[in-house]
Amino acid sequence: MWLLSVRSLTKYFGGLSALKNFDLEVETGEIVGIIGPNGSGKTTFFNVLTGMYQADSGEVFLRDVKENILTKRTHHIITLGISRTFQNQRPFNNLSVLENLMVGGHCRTKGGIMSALLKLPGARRDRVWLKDWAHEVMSIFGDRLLSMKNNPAWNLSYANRRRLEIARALVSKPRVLLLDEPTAGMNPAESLQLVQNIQEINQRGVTVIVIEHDMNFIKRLCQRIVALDYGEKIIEGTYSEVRNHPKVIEAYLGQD
Amino acid sequence: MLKMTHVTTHYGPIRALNDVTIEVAENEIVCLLGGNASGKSTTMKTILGIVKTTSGQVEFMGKRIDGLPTYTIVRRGISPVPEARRIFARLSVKENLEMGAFIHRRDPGYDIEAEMEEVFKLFPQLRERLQQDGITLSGGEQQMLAISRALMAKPRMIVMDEPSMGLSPKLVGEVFEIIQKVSKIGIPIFVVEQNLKKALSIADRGYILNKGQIVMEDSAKNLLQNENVIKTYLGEE
Amino acid sequence: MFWQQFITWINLGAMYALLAIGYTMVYGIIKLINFAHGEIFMCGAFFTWWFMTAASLPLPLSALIGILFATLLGVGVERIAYRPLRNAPRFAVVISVLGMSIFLQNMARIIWGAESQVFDVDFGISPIFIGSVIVPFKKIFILLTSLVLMIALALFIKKTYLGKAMRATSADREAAEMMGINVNSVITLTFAIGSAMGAIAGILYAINYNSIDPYMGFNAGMKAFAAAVLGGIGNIYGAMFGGILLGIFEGVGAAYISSMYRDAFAFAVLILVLIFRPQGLLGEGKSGEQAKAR
Amino acid sequence: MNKPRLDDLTGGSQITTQGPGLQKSPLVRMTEVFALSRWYTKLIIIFACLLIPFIVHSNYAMRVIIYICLYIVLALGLNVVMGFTGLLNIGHAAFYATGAYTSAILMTSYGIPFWLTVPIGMVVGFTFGLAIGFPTLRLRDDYLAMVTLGFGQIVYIVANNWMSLTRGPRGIPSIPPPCINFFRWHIVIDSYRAYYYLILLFVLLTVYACIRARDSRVGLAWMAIREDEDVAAVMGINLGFYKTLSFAFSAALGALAGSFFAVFQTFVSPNSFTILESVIIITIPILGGLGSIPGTIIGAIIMIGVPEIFRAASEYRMVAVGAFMVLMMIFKPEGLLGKKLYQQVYKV
Repeated sequence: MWLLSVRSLTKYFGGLSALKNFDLEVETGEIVGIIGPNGSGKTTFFNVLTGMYQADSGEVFLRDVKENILTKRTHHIITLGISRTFQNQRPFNNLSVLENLMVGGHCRTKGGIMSALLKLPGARRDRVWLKDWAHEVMSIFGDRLLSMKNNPAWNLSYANRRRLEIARALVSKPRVLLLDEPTAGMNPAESLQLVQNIQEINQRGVTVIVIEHDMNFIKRLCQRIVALDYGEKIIEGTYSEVRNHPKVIEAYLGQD
Repeated sequence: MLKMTHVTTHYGPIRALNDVTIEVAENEIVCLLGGNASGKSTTMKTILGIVKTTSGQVEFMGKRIDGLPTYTIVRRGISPVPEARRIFARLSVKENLEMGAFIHRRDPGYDIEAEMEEVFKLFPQLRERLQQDGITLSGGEQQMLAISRALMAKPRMIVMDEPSMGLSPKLVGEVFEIIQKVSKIGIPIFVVEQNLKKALSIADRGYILNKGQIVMEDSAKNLLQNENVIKTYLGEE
Repeated sequence: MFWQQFITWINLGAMYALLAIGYTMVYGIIKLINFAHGEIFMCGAFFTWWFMTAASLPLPLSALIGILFATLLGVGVERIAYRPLRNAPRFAVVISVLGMSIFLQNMARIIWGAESQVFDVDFGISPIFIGSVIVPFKKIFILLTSLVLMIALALFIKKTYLGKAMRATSADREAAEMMGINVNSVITLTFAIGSAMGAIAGILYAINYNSIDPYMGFNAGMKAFAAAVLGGIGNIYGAMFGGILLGIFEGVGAAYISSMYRDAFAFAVLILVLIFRPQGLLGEGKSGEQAKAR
Repeated sequence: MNKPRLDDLTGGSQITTQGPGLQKSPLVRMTEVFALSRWYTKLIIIFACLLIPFIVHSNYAMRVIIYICLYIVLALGLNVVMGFTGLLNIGHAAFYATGAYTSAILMTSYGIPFWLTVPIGMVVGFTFGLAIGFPTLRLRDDYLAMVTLGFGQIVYIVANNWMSLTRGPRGIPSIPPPCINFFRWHIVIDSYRAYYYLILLFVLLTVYACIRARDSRVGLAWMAIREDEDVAAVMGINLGFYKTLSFAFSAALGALAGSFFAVFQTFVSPNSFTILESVIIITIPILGGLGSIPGTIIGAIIMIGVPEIFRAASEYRMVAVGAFMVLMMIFKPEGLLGKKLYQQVYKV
């Protein structure tokens, strides 16, 4: 049963195609890896999916959502259940870890300026709930975030900032979690641990799509892998299928 | 000519290069290979002084160049062909070439017209496009312009960052042929590349970078046959 | 009657254009607005007036010294308010340059007094008749000077090595540095040329209205900025075109709508252009990079 | 009962999930106790503020203190836009003018009591804030600064020229003092002491509103926009709505200060609302630390109080303000009480 269905997605940047007729169906509960050389359109795919870029053509459907989600505004897409992290780490640096996570839960709470000024009980209840929920999400990563929760995000180590971004995305209760190079800058032990964390998240029902260039990480984590080159899907399949496919080898190593 | 010894570089708290040692001798094509985010571009930026070293040193022609501003390093004789070409979009092709010759603008012995003729011998297409804006060129032509722009500076050495990036496979082949031609003029070239097979087919020696560290160093021929090279790119079987 | 007014508008427009060039050049190279540019304009006029009255030098000489002083001031603004903040958030730079502008304006007020001063220049040449239109010589002088300067600048940018280096730096600073261009000196040069143009505009403005005051830089600066934005900021031809267009807009607005709100027209144009066409009339959309949709 | 649990990570089958969790974690209880104890400290501060007129007898000193309070309201309002949302506004005096003119015109021409003109002024200010908030959807930093500067100038020019409404440069004189009629009590606010209590009430209201807003979901959204607009949008924050709201909220507080200014001066003219006024207001949160409420209050005390002490040097006040802005940005961009800011941008 598909959860996310991408149909012939195309995106041009000044005449160059960053994505060309990209199709992808993601099943509920899967972990899908996306690989490809630099500039092959992986991050562009995430950016289009979350509404940061406008696609030139193509449609994306999410189960239980009737319309094409590309027609939605950026801030609406997370409400539907698609949440992401960023390749070049973008936590809200001057906010504390807890506050970062609470921003992630923005779309799951209510309360405007009036209820804030008048201290209406609804908004307060939401806030209490959100704080508890953020603590729960932090506990996925053991004590690493919990012990730092009142520190500003820029104070965190590199790996912890990656974890913070994942946690922030999870607070929004996503159905699909998009991870953009989660292990960049992590050491092998940390990325091994991250595999377990992501698997745990996945077992709790979150479908994961992960962009990664560390092939050993992909091998441990993903059931299915999609390889991109020049914005086009060259193959999808299991790790060993993709790993040994001549087109993938060519994309990475070049032609003879 | 160029010698990087035990260079470590940081972006803020993140270590991007770890104890990298690279050497380029005269009349050599040396390539630095590695997958995404392995630190290739950082190496290039470190040579050019855009990124400062935390430890280790970079020498060019026997003199230290680390810590110098980029334009001084370029004036010493290292000409860069930057990643994604970085053609000046609203300057004409001719003006782009003149910018390449900028460091010789007060040099009476430098004949810009003659120098351009030399470049046109390598890239005859550019002559027709002389008055066009840089941005109107195709990707392949832009790459040629970027290389000619570097040649205009009469460099002692050329450093290239991913010349094959964003080009179609056919053009990639052409670009590497050009690199070989340039090298025959007698200019050593240091190429940072992702396209392993193509780069090694023209290079004399190669280094393989993984997670900011040099993991292998050998002649191009040996590297091409080494199975472990593929593993650093594509992971275990 | 219309042509009489038209000449006045064009005149005003030419001065806006000269001033707008400074905004646009600086913006092109460091992607920031030089809020202190209006004060350079004012200081150029005041320095000239000072040398004319206090040292009783002739106008051309005092103008030359005035331009020199104002140019140094402009370069100083870059050194103090911009360079230490090169890697700081834009927010901080804007505040710092705004502070610089307040500082200069009030320094001028303390040195030269808050009242307006008479800037008396008599060319001794009688007005010229073109058909039924009477044109005072000073208007022709202003128009010609502005035109010559604009053409000279256009040639400088187009033909010389340094001019090309300036364009290259504004297109891609890092790549320019890779060509061996010392970006810092190019930035200094840009501020110097922009400030000199601004100072000349200030002197012409003073010749036109025969009066100067320490607050003249603010309004003129805002309007010239509006002109630069109207033409497409970062584009020198855009600044020239926008300046003259704004002069006409303002004149038409004052003549046919309401002269009391003359100053408001420029601001309204500025806001409307920024909202609806942030890349300006001659811009290519690239300069609207920080003007994001959504 | 419904404590959030990790098993519910995707929110089950519902797309929108509401969290009704009522049970408090020990931590939440602890912060509540902490906040309660803070109430006592707050009460002490308020009590001390109430006592000030009984300690200070000089009329001049009272006037300075009233001005400090007035600028606290103005600066806290501006702090919402600049400190919380990270948008530059160099036209805050326009909102200030809106409030002042609304109160002045309604009280003199229509005889509407002061207490009614305050909310009307705030609504008018709010509307103006919405109008100026609109360009913020597309502009940032220096461009926005220019637009707000232009907006402030337009309001000034209109106030100067719309003779039938504002009497132009002649201003609106003899604004009656506000009075409280409560059964048989009839209190006219016309002494410094009475004005002080009035502005103190406004200050407390503003501080309360700012703290509530900051600690709410809305405040968090504002701060997320300040940190990274694009990421904030991806995290589900409606940029247009929250930016405009922040401008409108700030404008309403500016108008509140304006209303007080009108009755305190008993005279309003466009000269009180020039660009320099806006610049002085800007320097206050910068000095105190952008985003910090106590910082802004201390900033106002220093920026308004100190020049009054050195009255002889008032000539140089604006020069000092300008130099101060430059130096502050170079050496201490986070201000006196602001948190150490993250500035370095790491690119990988």
